[in-house]
Amino acid sequence: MLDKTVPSLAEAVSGVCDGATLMIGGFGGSGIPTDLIRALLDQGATNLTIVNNNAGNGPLGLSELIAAGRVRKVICSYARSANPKNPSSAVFAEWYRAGRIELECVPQGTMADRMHAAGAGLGPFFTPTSYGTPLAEGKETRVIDGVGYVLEHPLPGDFAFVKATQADRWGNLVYRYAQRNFGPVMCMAAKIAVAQVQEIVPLGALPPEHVMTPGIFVQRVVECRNPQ
Amino acid sequence: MLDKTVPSLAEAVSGVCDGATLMIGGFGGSGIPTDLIRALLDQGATNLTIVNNNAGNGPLGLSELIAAGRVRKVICSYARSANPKNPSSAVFAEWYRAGRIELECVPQGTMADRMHAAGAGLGPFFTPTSYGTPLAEGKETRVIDGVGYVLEHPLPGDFAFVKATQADRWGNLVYRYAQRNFGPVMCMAAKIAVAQVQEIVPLGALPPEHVMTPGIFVQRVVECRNPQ
Amino acid sequence: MTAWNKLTRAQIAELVARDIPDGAYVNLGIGMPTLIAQHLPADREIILHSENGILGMTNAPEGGPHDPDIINAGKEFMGLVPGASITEHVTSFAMMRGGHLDVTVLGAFQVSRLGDLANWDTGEPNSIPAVGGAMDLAAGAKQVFVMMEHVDRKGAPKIVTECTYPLTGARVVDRIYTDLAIIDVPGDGRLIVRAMVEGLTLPGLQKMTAAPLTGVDACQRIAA
Amino acid sequence: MTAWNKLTRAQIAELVARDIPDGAYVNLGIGMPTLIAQHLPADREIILHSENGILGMTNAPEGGPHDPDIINAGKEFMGLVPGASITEHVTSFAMMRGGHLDVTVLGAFQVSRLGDLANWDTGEPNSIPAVGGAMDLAAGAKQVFVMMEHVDRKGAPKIVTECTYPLTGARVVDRIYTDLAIIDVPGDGRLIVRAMVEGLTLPGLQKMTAAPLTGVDACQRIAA
Repeated sequence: MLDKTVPSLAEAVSGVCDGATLMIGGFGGSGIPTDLIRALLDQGATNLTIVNNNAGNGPLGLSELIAAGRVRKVICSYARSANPKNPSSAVFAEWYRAGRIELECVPQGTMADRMHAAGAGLGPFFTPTSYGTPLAEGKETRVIDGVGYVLEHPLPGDFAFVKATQADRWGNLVYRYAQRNFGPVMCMAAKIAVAQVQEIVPLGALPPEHVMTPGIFVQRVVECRNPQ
Repeated sequence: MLDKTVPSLAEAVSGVCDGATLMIGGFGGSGIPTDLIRALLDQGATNLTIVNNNAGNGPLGLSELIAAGRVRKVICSYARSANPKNPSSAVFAEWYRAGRIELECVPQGTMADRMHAAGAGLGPFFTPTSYGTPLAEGKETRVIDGVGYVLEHPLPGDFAFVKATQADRWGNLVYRYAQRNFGPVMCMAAKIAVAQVQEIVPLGALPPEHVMTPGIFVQRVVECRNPQ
Repeated sequence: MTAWNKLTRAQIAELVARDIPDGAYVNLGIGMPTLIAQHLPADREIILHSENGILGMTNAPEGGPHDPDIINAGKEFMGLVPGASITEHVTSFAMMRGGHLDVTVLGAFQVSRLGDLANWDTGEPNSIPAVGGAMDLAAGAKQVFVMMEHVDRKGAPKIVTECTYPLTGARVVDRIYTDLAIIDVPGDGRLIVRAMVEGLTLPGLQKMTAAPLTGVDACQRIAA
Repeated sequence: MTAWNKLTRAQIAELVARDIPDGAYVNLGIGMPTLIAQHLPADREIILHSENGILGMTNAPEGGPHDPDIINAGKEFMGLVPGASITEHVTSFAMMRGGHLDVTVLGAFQVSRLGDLANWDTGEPNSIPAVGGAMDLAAGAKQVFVMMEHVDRKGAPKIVTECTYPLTGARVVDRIYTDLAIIDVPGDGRLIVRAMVEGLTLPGLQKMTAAPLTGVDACQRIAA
């Protein structure tokens, strides 16, 4: 019997090693697996490379991980706050300016496609995004039919933490609205994808055509009925 | 008002020029837009390059287009019959052996990702598929971390014909089960994607989370309640 | 005292909105361009895209209720229109990079006469690089409109011969909407003034622009 | 008269099925490997994938009804199990190429001692090249099993020092199941005989194999 459900958040985040690359889903406040991140605080892994669209939205979760000195490097598209009413990445900014954390700034679509390449077993790919800009510096480029392209490399992860609404014991996931964002591609790109979900439903309860992340891309599922 | 519905198959296939690259969805008997292909027979476009997984399943549709001398080249992964009980590609085989039609044999996943690259605005990409085989001959290759890769180029289309179950007037599509196959990626990759659907439903009737091809990738929709 | 008035942000937004055709797929950048959503003509179906996978957004109902899973790129609460669809990030950025969006409207620090866009990084020593989806939009939308003040807070021109800030994309801007003018950027080095606020002259506009402008007889006058 | 019998296709299928662990994601190639589906142990959950986007297939009910939109790669009617999911082609091939499938079982014309696989084209002048998803599976599955007759219809060995047919993939095969033996292909040039049909000797098997075999003490005997 194939059962990917685990009974606790602690078990869900077990095995994340020091130095691991951890992908964390979410965009804005939607789809952030805050409970998994906080469980990782307790778990103790350090020297982490974090892949996330931002560098800590709000005070909980990733910001705490950074404040605890557990993050060596952040790979993200937007390490500033986009919403002045809800300033984020404050902890990151402090650490970054103090030279205590590395940043790799990647255009958001390039980040998504680099993970897609990793998850799909592809090698590097050429993208027009960032050609002629400082983010292309030092990278291989090529002009094809008059269009400039930058060669970008696959971005694989050791772990991915994502948040979804429902899962079954095979790891099939369904997300609510824009909660989906990076979830599917991060599950593909990581060796061990862990999903915290609102509800674990019986096998067969999710209509096959409506599954958004097929279970083959998910290794662990934990129910978290009252997420933070 | 944005209304992509067209009242007739003839209108749905209008504008396909001689020499056009036409992507045709379908895998096995599922998802083949036979009515659109037959409308194209009447429309008259010739010298076509067809992108399809096969080279004519059964006697209707693509086989007729080939038999009518309207296809210059087929880009496909499998130009033979996989099912001895239902031999297909018979017409193609005859024309191919007579030297009257060109064939570009592409691994199925490479075909899908070449269309994805075209639809996503990406350039060429490296894939391990076909490395060290005759299908990699003449192509740029690269070895990265001990793995061999072949450089494959985007495959865009002038038109795509796909079959779905439901659409709204914005072109949002829902497919039944494995009817989905190449539909979403072909709609992305083609300048003008045309969907024949069982039923056109009112705007708002398709749940946003269950739309499988967002309307932005679809230019025309035609209802075909009794498909061939 | 000047003979002309600057346009308000709402007035610029209205000018941009007027130029977006019925049925267009549009991405509005974070900041000033977000205002455009409130000025779209009611008789047109214009479909708003957000990089986080929403196609078919609308403003959230005043006062709520707000759905935490329906937000835009600026992390503001939004609503869905009938006909909306949701995708994940790979597909959402395929829409942006693959030429499927008809228009994107972006803010800018600088635009060059060739259409180079700088809008993501001031290049200041203390700034934290943050690009988001701007480079993907610049690279891939069919038309890139810029919406910005004509000069910066210190009065320095933002339309320049060559950008001094780090680029978002080279030769990508098609049209600029400022609080003083609407300027086409054909990409051949010309900056064609299509409209100006009432009372402003071409030489007057040129003084506030660090690249040569081209006038046209049919230049439209905008009441501020 | 020989002292041994060849395994039937059903018997080979049973041997392969026995080696597929509980919870494995598996793609069964067109032709002989399809038989394996009928021999999977009932007490294991083994999830069958088909390249056209189905994950969680089962055989269709005998006599129907058949759903035209639930078919496998061989275009045969299938059913869905509880827990099944459907995707489009890009994601389906990401499963195959990205190392997400635990096992794929493919037919073969030839396998070399280094694990090169030839199964898509006989290279005959009249043959029409048709590769389907075989190269993607060969490149990407965690383990590639081959299921085939030990010799071809003319009695020529199919396990060879170097493939003469066009390759599907280089150094991809992990294990070979034939009607005579089970052979591991570690990729270092050895072909390790893990099992043989009763009555057959290693020298006997070697005569039907065009690459040197390595015996092991623990070689298992299979009753045909």
